[in-house]
Amino acid sequence: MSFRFRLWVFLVGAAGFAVLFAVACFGLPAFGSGHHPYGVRAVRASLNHHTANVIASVNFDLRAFDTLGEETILFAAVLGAVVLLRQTQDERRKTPEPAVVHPRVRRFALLTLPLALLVGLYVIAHGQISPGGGFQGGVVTATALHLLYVASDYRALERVRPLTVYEIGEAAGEAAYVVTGFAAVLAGSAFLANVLPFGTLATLSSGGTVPLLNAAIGLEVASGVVVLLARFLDQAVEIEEPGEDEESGDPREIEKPRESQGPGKPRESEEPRGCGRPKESEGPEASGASRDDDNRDDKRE
Amino acid sequence: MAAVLEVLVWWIALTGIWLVLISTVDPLEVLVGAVAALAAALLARAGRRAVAAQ
Amino acid sequence: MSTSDGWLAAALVPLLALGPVLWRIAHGPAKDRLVGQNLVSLLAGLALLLAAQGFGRPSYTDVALVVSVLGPTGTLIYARFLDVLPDSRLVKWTALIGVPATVLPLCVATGPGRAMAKLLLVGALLIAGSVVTSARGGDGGTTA
Amino acid sequence: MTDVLIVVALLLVAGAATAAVLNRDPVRQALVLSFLGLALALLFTFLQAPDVALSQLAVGSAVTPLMILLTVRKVRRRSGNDHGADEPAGRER
Amino acid sequence: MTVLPYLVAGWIFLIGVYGLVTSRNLIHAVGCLAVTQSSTYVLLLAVGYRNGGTAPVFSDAPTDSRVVDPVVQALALTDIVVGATVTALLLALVLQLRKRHGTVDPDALSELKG
Repeated sequence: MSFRFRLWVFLVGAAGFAVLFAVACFGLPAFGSGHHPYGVRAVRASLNHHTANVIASVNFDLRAFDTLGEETILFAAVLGAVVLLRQTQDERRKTPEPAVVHPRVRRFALLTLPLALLVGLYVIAHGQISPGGGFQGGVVTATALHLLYVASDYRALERVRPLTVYEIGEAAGEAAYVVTGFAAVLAGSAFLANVLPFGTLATLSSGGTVPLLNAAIGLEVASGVVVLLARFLDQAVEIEEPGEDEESGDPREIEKPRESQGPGKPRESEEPRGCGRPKESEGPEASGASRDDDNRDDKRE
Repeated sequence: MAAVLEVLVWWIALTGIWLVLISTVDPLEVLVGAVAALAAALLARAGRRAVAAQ
Repeated sequence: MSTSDGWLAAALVPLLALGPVLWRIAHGPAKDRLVGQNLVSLLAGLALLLAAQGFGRPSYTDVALVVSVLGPTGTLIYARFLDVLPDSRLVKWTALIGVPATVLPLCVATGPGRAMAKLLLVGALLIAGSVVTSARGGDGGTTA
Repeated sequence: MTDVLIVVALLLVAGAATAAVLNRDPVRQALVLSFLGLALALLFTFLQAPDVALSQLAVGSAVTPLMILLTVRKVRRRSGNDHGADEPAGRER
Repeated sequence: MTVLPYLVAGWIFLIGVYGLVTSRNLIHAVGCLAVTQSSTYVLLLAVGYRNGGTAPVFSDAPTDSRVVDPVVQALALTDIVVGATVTALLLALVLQLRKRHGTVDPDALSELKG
């Protein structure tokens, strides 16, 4: 299918869609109108279960089984990405160069790191009370960890990020969700029914199983995103394909990883404001080599 | 000793921040906050050491 | 115009400022794009703080809190990959003037208490994040 | 007043989406995408959906752009051999 | 105002699909897919909005206040995070394609018949 033909197919389809969609829009109830039968029922059900955040209640109580499905999609997507991005036999690992980071940026990142983690945990823990929950908090927590990559370089991140733990964490999150569901069955109710005492509205212990499921999702999402980003970082920073940089064996001479510029952009304007100096490094191998080896093992499972 | 002190300072500061973030204070809230702050404090130290190790 | 409408009208200011910033991000040179990215999270944080007060929902402040933590992170990630962290007086002074001009009236409106401390925390994070990522000499590091 | 905010945010989102598509260079697109993420987060807050705003913010501000940038780096690294020549010498400062 | 949000959602969808159709770079196409996805969030939340409503979070609002529809918000919320991981999966596929066929241009790939 030629480019031109494809464009024509799109234009015809888009025109048809645009007309039908516009007609449909004018047939919809006006924006902001008041009739929401499901919303009203969801709010009532949520307040019956003493869950202040109705969205969390919909996700983890009314539609908890549906969320299990969503969680499984997430699990499968992470698994798929991990399989696709694993290190193949013809690829080798090199130690990434240490990065030059301005001390001010480093201090800022190191100070924000625990704060961001705390905010992530806060968002997870208060999912049933205030806006937030496992999905959002999990991503914030995972991002917090990557402040270390910003503060220094990939090797620093790897030092505090035992990947196996996060891989287990992801599975544990998924498992905890299912186990909570079966606990309800053992308690003589339906799968994922809310069987715990509901507590008082707007406290941390309110909402029965909602905070537990929230925590499970938080664990899963945080670990999943960490694993995902780890695989992408491995690929972009450490793993080399055959034919990539074959002219140099010494990791320190490899200049290619810095090739992140778009083509044809003016280079002069983006000169770094050189204040950072190359590190008085003891060489990437000194601390990198041994860690590199045991890391390799868990990549090859 | 220095390690304990570092984590302790972080822990106290972060627990304080947690108490700022929450809307109502009750014992469970404080407990969860203390645990979360401890985790963050340990990460703060681990992160600083990981960066300093190079 | 009620008080809450006033707060929302104030939130319109940073929101409208995002328009030109989008233009710079989409069309400007590399340096401008990064400055724009930096400015976006700052302006969005301010708009969110004002909107939280305007809607009378202190819990919306959580969104601004997350912006203030993740915004500079995003900027630093871009700086790492684009190899540039330009100094920008625009960002710096927007932060140094805009954040107090927003947060202090909000503090007066909320009154003393934990809510106020939270606002101050968000304000401090916004200022720190913007200053660190925009001050002269902030080289984002060259490689990973 | 809320309506005005919603309209402005909607226009920002529409503009950002258009810009994200029309910027053909993935790195540049990643920057516009993170703007789109923030604009969406603002829109969602004005539509009284802070939960969704948080979700969009967490994903859109750092994770998605980071993944796109990492992919670009990996892809360019191999085709980057022909770029290597025009590296300015003093960039490592 | 009564239909503007819906029309904006439709516009985002169309422009996103236009980008997908005309893209010469799979990474760019994945970005366009993310744009297309966001149209669904805008549409869902626009449908759920109520004039004068506030968020259905009752920790700092009275339980009888007028609220917007929580169901559509719950739908959009999970979809955003799951969508991000699916984006990651697609990017991983792009990297695999790059590895196998040495290109990220979809047109060049269709000529390979691989």
